[in-house]
Amino acid sequence: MHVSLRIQRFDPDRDTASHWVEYGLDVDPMARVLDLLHQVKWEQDSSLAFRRSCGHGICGSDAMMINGRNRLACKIRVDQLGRKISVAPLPGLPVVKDLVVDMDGFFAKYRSVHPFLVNDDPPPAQERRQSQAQRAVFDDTTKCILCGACTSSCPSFWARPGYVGPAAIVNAHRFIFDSRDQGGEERLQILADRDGVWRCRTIFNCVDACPRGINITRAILEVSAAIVEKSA
Amino acid sequence: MVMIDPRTAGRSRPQGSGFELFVWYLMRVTGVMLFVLALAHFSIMHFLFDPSQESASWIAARWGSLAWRVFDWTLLMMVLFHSFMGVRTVLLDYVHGTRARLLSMSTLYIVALILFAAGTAVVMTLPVVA
Amino acid sequence: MEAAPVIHEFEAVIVGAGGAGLYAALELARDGVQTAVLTKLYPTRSHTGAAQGGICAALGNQEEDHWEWHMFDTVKGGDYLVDQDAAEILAREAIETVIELEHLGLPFNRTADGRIDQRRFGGHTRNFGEAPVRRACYAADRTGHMILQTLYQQCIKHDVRFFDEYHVVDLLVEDGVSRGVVAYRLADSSLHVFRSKAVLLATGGFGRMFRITSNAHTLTGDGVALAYRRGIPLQDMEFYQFHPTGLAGLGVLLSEAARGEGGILLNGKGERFMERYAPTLMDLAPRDVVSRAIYQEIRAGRGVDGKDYVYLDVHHLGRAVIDEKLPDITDFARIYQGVEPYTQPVGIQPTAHYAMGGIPTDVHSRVVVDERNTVLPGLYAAGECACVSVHGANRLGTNSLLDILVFGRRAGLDMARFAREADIPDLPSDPVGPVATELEALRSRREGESPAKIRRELADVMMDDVSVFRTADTLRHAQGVVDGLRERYRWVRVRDGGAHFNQDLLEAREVGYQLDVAQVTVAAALARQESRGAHYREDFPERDDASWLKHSLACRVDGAPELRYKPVTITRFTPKPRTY
Amino acid sequence: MLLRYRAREGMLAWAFHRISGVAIWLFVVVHVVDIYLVGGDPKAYNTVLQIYGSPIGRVAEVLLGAALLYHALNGLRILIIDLWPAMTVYHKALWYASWVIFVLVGIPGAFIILRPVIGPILGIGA
Ligand SMILES: Cc1cc2nc3c(=O)[nH]c(=O)nc-3n(C[C@H](O)[C@H](O)[C@H](O)COP(=O)(O)OP(=O)(O)OC[C@H]3O[C@@H](n4cnc5c(N)ncnc54)[C@H](O)[C@@H]3O)c2cc1C
Ligand code: HEM
Ligand code: SF4
Ligand code: F3S
Ligand code: FES
Repeated sequence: MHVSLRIQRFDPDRDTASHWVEYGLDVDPMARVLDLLHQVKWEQDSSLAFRRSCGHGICGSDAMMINGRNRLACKIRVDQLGRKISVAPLPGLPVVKDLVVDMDGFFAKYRSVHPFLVNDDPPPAQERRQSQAQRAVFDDTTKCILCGACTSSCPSFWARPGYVGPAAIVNAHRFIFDSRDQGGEERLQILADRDGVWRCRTIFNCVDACPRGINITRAILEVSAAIVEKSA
Repeated sequence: MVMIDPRTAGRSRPQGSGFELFVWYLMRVTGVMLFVLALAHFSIMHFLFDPSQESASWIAARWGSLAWRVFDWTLLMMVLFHSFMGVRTVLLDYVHGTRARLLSMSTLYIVALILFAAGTAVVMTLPVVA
Repeated sequence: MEAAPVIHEFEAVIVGAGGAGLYAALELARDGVQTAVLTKLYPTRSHTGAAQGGICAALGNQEEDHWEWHMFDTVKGGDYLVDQDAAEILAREAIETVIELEHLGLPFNRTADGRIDQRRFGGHTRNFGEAPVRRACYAADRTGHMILQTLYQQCIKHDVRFFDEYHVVDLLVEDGVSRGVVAYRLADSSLHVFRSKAVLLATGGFGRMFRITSNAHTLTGDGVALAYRRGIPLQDMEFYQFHPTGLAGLGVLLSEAARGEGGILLNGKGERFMERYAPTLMDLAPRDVVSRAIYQEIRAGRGVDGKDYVYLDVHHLGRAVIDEKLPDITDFARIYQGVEPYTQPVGIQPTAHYAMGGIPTDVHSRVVVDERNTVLPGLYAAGECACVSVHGANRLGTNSLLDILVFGRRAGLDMARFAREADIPDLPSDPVGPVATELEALRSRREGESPAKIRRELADVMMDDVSVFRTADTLRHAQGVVDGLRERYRWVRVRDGGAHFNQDLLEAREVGYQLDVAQVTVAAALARQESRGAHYREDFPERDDASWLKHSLACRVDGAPELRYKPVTITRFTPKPRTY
Repeated sequence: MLLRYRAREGMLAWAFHRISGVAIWLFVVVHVVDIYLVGGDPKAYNTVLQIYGSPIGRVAEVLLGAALLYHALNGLRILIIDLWPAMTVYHKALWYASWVIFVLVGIPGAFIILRPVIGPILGIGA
């Protein structure tokens, strides 16, 4: 099947602004956008830059805006998109080159919510016990691969890049609701910030974009509720 | 070469903000109240009556009842708080730069105060016409 | 590359932020050693995150289990080429390692009484081979993801210094001492020298030299090739594992957990063919056995519609089990094959998966450079790029995650000791000179062949001639092709001459690493005239302990691999025929 | 940016909510001023009421009512989701439901308000 693939390109060594370049390709309908990008890179123009690694939706490298929505290039097929496909870098983040964006700020926000287990009690000789029900509470948010699709799809984030963003909240949620963790209070305080959970306007772009199917908005609201509860 | 320390890049260490929590919470509380008050108000004004039947004296007559004064005043307070805090959110989203922000926020709050005062004045002080 | 290189100084430098690199970094940070982690990808993109099924330890949470049983399975699984001193450490330390992971926050699935849940996995048995045992600890089918995340989180907690998207392009080894590494920063093409007392290579595997593989595009054997180029031999490179269940055509892995939970393999006629190849363990026999069985079915024309794949069927497990225990891998089938595993079988074929061989080390993860196990001071290796060897000729499922953690941690501990005792070494006089010249030559050549083409031809020949079944003929053919590709590689061109995120340049360089690794693999496979574990020679179908119970060491002599051998350490279990 | 990203239900719901919120706010600002006239200048206020009663005024009121109704219903949707985060799963369904109510209430409402204008045209009397 013949598709027209438009890629938004930008080379900081040559360009002052990004521009669209169109490529015609013959592809299998079951091919993924990543395959198309590879076809361009390996057969037409090897200077095309995009991140990717695992090739099956597990490493979070290749989140990008595909036909106007954030998707992983390795997890969306041509038959889901049609004959006209456009690919652009994640919106709202500084573009380094072609489809590569600067993720440092994204990771800095992730770090800011203390995304690690805090438990100062001396560990027991065996595992810490946790019931299946206790574990189920935060199961969903352990799936995050930090691809950035959610945060960069969020209109609140576009408007105020200081917003800590859904991805960081998801990772805070993963610990706040872990029965073994003791750092929840502090995380809640961090997220009660002006740039914290209150910036979320329940827009749900994040949920639509998340390649791991995480119910991000639910996680955010559970954190908001915990903050309200704490201050009540 | 300047190395960015990824630990500190991005945003400064945030402090919890009670004010934002307060606004978030009250937006919801006033929202629920407005659902009743504002819709009731609109229905009364347009469905039970019709603007063509209404006049200044008709309004004034209605305020002969204390209940209506309380109703209208509550509605007014709710709507002013809710809508100004709502617009504050919108402005904070789209107005960047410290100066522009300061300017827009002060204007907003001043207008809000004036309307609070003016509205209260009307509802409270209007003489009752028989 | 015009600008002068940036010089950094650390007590310890870790190359690679997969499970092995991160665990070592965590140990070093806890010990207060100044450490830098260099990684060509953001740490959470490392391929450890792709591991699905589990990590085994004889916790005995579900049924009786002992580390001796685990050690036995490892040795037998590796077809007795395993160094048993290392295997004993692996099986013993497994228990404390998994418990520590839990303490670090890893969200394992739980038993009804709140302990770490365990499931069955290929080759893991009770009482020295009697029946499958529940030994694999897991977090749904994203165990590797959770390990990678947990370790990265802990590294953040302990303020480890990360250099993300720094591509290591050279090792500084002079006069038999490790002195540091040279890295290329993707963002701006600057070269950085990291001078350091101790260097750990944890760069992962190299499955991308095969066409069908479960490995990431970035697994190109960088660390292994760099070590080899700096005079370090590579051990047991002929042993490359093919995992039985890759998605047909793509190679994306469907974990053994699918069979651990009760999934079965069916040929094109709907027969459960493993009954014939491994009557006791059947579908849960070790990977080399199952992969060969699948290939034999396909050769006999019993593939699906006579094609080169068979079926993995999980539908009888029911939706609840599938959704709770195998959500990700069933998703892969839906997305990449358009198949609904609730009701339909999934087409699978063996996929290049895991390198048993690599950079030889001792049990403290120190790199050794010869048959007498002479240590190269300051250089360490752990993870898939290393070879201790705990996997021998064939790795058991779940033993790799264990290996990267046990020996990653040991590397960290020993590096901390070494950093306290040693002085910071001098740098060579022109540390970046050699590699800068190589990179510049590559970058400035605008005419010539595309590296992608060479990579594709390499992947094809490795898949066709050096995979599950090998003969002297196929290997000689592969050798000729690889040599030809190496010659052509000298004239490849890079299109991107820019200074920002020049992936084009680095990918061209990676093809060079792949060619080195492939060359060694083929040479070692050609030399070993027996069948053992994953290395199956149709012209020598029997295991031959009398002449081949030994590790191979390929050294680079005049640009070509030269093979030497060293003995296997045997402590508890003497070699026996391997049946399942 | 808002135009480049292909909106789905949640984003549309939010954009309409925001637009309607600001629109109602503008009206409220005007409305408080005109109410002020009730005491200050009753004559002028009666003129204002006439404007409200005029055909154009009635169309504007329908728009205002639509904005209010949409905002109120979607506000309720947000509140439901806020109070029971599990409802996030049904956020699209809730949005469609709010449109159903919007139409069921809005059409008769608009008819009542516009009756004096469209009544004669349709020949059903004011
Ligand atoms: C699909 C799949 C499923 C698996 N499932 C299991 C399982 O269930 N159980 C099990 O035990 N094992 C499993 N394995 C095997 C196991 O996951 C891997 O062997 C193991 O994760 C390797 O870890 P590592 O730390 O050695 O390397 P990796 O995690 O691969 O990390 C390599 C690191 O090196 C860095 N790097 C590479 N080259 C350079 C360079 N030149 N410069 C700088 N940095 C560099 C990369 O950025 C990366 O951070 C699986 C493997 C695959 C592919
Ligand atoms: C009638 C019942 C009403 C309900 C239930 C309601 C509910 C809400 C809620 C829950 C929000 C918060 C949205 C968020 O945080 O994402 C909100 C925002 C807002 N509301 Fe209302 N509201 C009502 C009436 C009004 C009225 C009458 C006005 C104007 C006078 C108004 C103006 C606004 C504005 C400007 C916002 C901010 C929009 C934004 O942030 O995007 N609302 N409303
Ligand atoms: S929550 Fe989902 S979209 Fe966001 S970073 Fe994690 S995996 Fe990506
Ligand atoms: S898109 Fe943004 S506003 Fe909230 S629901 Fe998602 S974070
Ligand atoms: S390449 Fe890893 S998520 Fe797409």
